[in-house]
Amino acid sequence: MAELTTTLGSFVLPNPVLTASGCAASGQELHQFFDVATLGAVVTKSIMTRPRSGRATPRMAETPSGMLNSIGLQGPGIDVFLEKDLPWLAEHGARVVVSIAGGHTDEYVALARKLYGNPAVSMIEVNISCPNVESRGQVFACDPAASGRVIGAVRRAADPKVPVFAKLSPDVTDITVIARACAEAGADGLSLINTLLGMAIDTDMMAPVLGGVTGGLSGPAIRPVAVRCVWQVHQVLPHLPILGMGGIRSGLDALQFILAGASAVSVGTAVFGDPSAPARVLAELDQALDARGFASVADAIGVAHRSVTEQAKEAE
Amino acid sequence: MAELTTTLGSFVLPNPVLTASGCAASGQELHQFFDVATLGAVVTKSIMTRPRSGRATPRMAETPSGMLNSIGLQGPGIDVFLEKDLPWLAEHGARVVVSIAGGHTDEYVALARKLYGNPAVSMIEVNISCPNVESRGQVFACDPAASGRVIGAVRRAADPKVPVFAKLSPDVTDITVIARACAEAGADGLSLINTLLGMAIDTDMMAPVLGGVTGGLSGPAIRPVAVRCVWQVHQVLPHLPILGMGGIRSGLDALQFILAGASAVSVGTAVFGDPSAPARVLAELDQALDARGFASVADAIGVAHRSVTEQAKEAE
Amino acid sequence: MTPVQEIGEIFAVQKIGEYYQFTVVAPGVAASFTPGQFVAVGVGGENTSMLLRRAFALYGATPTGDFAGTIQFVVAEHGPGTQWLVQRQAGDRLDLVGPLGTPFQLPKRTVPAVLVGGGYGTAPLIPLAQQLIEGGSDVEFIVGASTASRLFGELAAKRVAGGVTVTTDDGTAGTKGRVTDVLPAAIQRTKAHVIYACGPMAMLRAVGDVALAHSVTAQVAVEESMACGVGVCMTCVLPVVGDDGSSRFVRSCVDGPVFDAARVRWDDVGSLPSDLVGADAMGGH
Amino acid sequence: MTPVQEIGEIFAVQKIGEYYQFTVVAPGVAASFTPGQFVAVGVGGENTSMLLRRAFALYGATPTGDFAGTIQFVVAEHGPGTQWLVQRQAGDRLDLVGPLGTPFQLPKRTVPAVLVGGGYGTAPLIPLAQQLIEGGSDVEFIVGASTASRLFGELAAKRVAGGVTVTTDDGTAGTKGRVTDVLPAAIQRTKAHVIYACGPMAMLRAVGDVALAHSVTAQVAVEESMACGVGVCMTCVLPVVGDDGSSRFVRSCVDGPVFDAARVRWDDVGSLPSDLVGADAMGGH
Ligand SMILES: Cc1cc2nc3c(=O)[nH]c(=O)nc-3n(C[C@H](O)[C@H](O)[C@H](O)COP(=O)(O)OP(=O)(O)OC[C@H]3O[C@@H](n4cnc5c(N)ncnc54)[C@H](O)[C@@H]3O)c2cc1C
Ligand SMILES: Cc1cc2nc3c(=O)[nH]c(=O)nc-3n(C[C@H](O)[C@H](O)[C@H](O)COP(=O)(O)OP(=O)(O)OC[C@H]3O[C@@H](n4cnc5c(N)ncnc54)[C@H](O)[C@@H]3O)c2cc1C
Ligand SMILES: Cc1cc2nc3c(=O)[nH]c(=O)nc-3n(C[C@H](O)[C@H](O)[C@H](O)COP(=O)(O)O)c2cc1C
Ligand SMILES: Cc1cc2nc3c(=O)[nH]c(=O)nc-3n(C[C@H](O)[C@H](O)[C@H](O)COP(=O)(O)O)c2cc1C
Ligand code: FES
Ligand code: FES
Repeated sequence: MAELTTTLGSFVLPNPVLTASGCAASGQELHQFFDVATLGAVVTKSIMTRPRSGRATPRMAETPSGMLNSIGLQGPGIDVFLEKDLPWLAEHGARVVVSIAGGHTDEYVALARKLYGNPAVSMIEVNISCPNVESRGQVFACDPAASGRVIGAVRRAADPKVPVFAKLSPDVTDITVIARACAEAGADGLSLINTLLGMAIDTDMMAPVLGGVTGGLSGPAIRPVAVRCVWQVHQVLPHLPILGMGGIRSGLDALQFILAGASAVSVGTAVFGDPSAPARVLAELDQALDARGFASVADAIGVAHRSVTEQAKEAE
Repeated sequence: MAELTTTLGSFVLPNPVLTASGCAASGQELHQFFDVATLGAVVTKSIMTRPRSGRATPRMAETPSGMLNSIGLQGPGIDVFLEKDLPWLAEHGARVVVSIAGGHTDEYVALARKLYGNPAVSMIEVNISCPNVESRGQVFACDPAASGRVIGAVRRAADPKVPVFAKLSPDVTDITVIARACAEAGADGLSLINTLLGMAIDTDMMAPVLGGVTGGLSGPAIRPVAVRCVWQVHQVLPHLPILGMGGIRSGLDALQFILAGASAVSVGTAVFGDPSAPARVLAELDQALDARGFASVADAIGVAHRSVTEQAKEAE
Repeated sequence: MTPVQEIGEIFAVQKIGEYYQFTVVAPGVAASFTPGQFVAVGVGGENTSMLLRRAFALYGATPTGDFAGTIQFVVAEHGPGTQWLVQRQAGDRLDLVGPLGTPFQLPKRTVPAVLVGGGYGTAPLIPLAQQLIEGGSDVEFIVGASTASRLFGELAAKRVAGGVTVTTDDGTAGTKGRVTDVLPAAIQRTKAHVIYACGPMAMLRAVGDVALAHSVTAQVAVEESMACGVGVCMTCVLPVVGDDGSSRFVRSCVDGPVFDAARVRWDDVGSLPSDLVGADAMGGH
Repeated sequence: MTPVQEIGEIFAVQKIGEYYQFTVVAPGVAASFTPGQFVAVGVGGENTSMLLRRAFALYGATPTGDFAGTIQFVVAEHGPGTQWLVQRQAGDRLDLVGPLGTPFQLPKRTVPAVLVGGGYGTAPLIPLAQQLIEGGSDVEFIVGASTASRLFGELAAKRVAGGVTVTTDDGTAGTKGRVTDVLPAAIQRTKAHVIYACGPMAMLRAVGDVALAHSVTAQVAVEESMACGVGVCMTCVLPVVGDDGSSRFVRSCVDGPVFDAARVRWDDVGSLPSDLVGADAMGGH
């Protein structure tokens, strides 16, 4: 029985399987299929300062082993979230990672302040895959300076007891540059990865399928990109905790991320096909660790890097 | 019967379906399954100045609706290519797009010179998804300046009668920036897209599956990313011809690329599952164009942009 | 009424016109079914490239008696997922989640009702009719389709309720025309206080208009493309007017698929009306 | 001997120990088969997430007579692709490409031969034995596996050739030990000039060493992970010494799967030896 306890900065989790932001709402619906308190934590849909309508439909397109979404961060806003969703999660004994999003640095700061001192908040995940209103809508996560600014500001504004993770986009030339910028700005860890920008065209309507024209690609299709991002970042920042995600559907998928350097994983799109996927992935991962003789999750983190380092040594 | 003739710069093709570089060798093997002369053109495996061994095995890993490869551009070198492969293609009536690759700008130039005036060469595709030896191995296609330098140099060195296409990598923050740099450097068109950088970890060996550690992700899994790249580039450079590729397996897949702005398409990974895929895709595309009442391929290029432009107009 | 996830064995697949009627042993889903709800079915089998479930309105469920614990739903061949599904046979297993969604609301007092089904949309109206009739309401059916082979449930409707009017756009069966051509007469004839409808969006909208014109309420079961079917992804939204008079994008998988037609902003489906709650915050994105 | 692509109907699937023997109606593949070649089978069906074919050595092909136009191959359950395959039944259709690869080379003159099969690796050696015997060569078999249930083709081997020695690592059948423990004696006994082998890479290598020690040639059929199977992708390469004495990565799908064991650089499989032709050019990448 491997020890499943893991940590994301100062946040100690009973096990390394979480939901993914935007793929579990605020836990209530999935609680019909499994007890959300049994997960490492619930990661909430990215919340913003004000209510948001989200984008026009259609908002999704199924693609080979993946899907595109253009939800546009529909949500009730932080006040309703604090009043309704967060208390429900606390009552049901779930650990909560609150995902926050904004269009200006000060929006992120305002959100961090609202969460300050709230005992129900175990960690903040900063979704910086949002257009930066201040710079012609360029996505924060695509610019090291903008990423660093937001993360630094959130880290300063947030409760010091609560780890702040930056959630990065894979749509960059070198993700390690963004990772370094966030680390230097004070990020306690990184969530890797958000969706890839993609699109599909309806060959009958001869127009883009999505109301938002482009959308975010997720699911097993992107897993190789996600594992690569975790691998690259862990290689340059081996001591920075990583919450890995991207196409995880099974315990062995999750193990790939842990071996690549993730301390915990989020299960996202898989939930849509199997509402109890996070609980199942946890059970499968537990088995897989035992079968490989790992005494703990910690022992497995980043292990796949050893083989390569050794080969490199031999080559010398 | 839609008119299938299309053009890539000054290169006139009888139809818009080509093979993809590295997925059809130099045509001989696929000729066992269909007549390579019936395709728009055969795009050859990227050729370099000298023979190359390629990387250590394992060189591939199957992933959900995709695959990873780390071949490492194994090939006999340009001289053997000119002596053996190119004549074979010419004898069999195939139009040939020669893909060239290098580690220095002058390698690319040397290759362009070797192809100068060769009647068997209809077009040059410059694979700039290669590490630039002169800048610590950063991939040319990830840097607008380096991309522009290579493309400019090849354009100047190459036979003026032969169009030079730059093949771009999707692993960049903004592909339109690289596209513009290549266009300004004199590229006659763009090939979109090369593989995405990915990796897989063997959960039994607890090490990367690929000998090259990371590899290129291809197949239907990446199609939404490829369509998005074609869409974005066609939007900013509507008059620059695009050879679209990435996960094309059917005629309707190909049509997505054409509606997004591609003048022709390459069929790559699909060949591994179905060696006659390019011929099948062509037949299916022909039907699909007819079913939609297109008089010609040209009429379909970029059509999906109209709907969006119109909506934008209405919004005003 | 909480949904369950279970593997159900196919008891029978019958071809009816252009449709396939599935009877599946799924006691968990059958246990808490109410008319208007749907079931989400996994498609493609192991190692499939299709990640998402397909939604089908429940045609019936038999918690007890013979066929105990079976559910019925009706499948029209559409794309790869339904093509895979209609190739299944008795004995095969299906991955099911259900029952899902908000069912049809029964009238407080027993009042006459007209049930309007378009194509396979008649399916969920059959168990509803039984429920209404057991409750003492008079029920009349209008069953329509583009053509005869796309009609569904005419006989079943006749069996539960007496009055059934059939329409087809091409006149290959019943009255030539649309369900809404015969709906006004039916409302007057039956003195209906409520209309229940399921079918294509355009039909539901037209039914809503007729209902409005006759100042009767219309409960319609919509079809929006769904990724999760359980309320977590926000893909399936429609612009709907709330009790507070302001409009929001609401999830048709949990707040629907049944809506009060008068509350749905049909004109704005597929767009982002600027007066929607939170539309002002969309500037940046 | 050019390969064809055809849809073949499964005639029979028989479970033999841990293996599944497939007989498939595939006249095109059967027509030009030579022992040592393989067939590439599409797995997963429509809308599968598995893009690549799976390779299986041809156990036999019957171009004429009864069972005309059928091929046989033997499948061991391994991962998702073979798991899908072994669930197929008679009447199901398979997407096939074959025959593929360079077959076993027959000796110029008729000389005694020892055929060494490991696990399902015995399969391609059966039709080879028939061919050799028809050619007048004496043939003796060594059939090995880790354990009895993983043995294949012992009876078939007995039927074609007289002498069959069985070995299992755990002694559950035949001599306890490896095929290479009994190979030297067999070479001496039969005065073999050539050894043909198919099985796990480690076994092929060991067989090659024994052959070298007895200065006889060994033709071995290797198994390298393959993406295309037809020679276009370069995933399936092995470091092999060429006639010019220099080594290259060669494609096991077209230049193999059968190689002269003495030419394969077993030590360097899975690495990039610096003396390989073109290894010097790998610096940058
Ligand atoms: C609440 C509800 C009830 C339904 N009841 C029935 C029924 O009783 N009988 C029946 O035949 N069909 C019904 N449908 C429609 C059915 O779900 C779709 O026809 C089916 O999902 C199409 O899948 P496909 O793979 O064949 O087509 P594709 O077009 O390839 O599907 C691609 C994606 O789009 C989605 N999609 C496509 N068309 C629809 C649609 N019309 N509605 C929702 N999602 C769609 C699919 O779920 C899938 O995710 C219902 C849909 C909903 C939302
Ligand atoms: C020339 C040749 C002949 C073969 N003959 C036989 C045979 O007669 N009987 C038999 O049972 N098996 C044979 N194999 C091995 C068989 O191809 C693999 O077991 C099978 O591809 C595994 O697929 P999978 O999806 O079950 O496993 P997975 O491991 O999930 O396959 C994943 C990927 O790796 C590749 N792969 C995995 N293992 C192997 C392997 N050992 N060799 C090559 N590719 C592999 C698969 O093709 C697939 O692309 C042969 C292989 C080759 C190359
Ligand atoms: C429908 C949907 C909505 C999402 N919403 C958010 C979000 O609000 N905030 C966020 O940081 N990521 C969001 N994501 C991204 C996921 O959290 C996750 O990073 C990504 O989907 C990759 O993981 P997966 O393949 O397991 O889904 C969303 C993904 C999907 C599919
Ligand atoms: C095995 C393999 C080898 C490839 N070799 C090359 C190459 O030599 N040069 C090149 O420009 N692209 C190469 N590519 C990329 C393809 O040409 C193509 O851009 C990419 O695979 C996306 O298309 P697809 O999904 O249809 O394969 C290779 C791809 C694969 C799978
Ligand atoms: S389909 Fe996911 S919320 Fe309705
Ligand atoms: S498997 Fe593609 S070249 Fe051998």
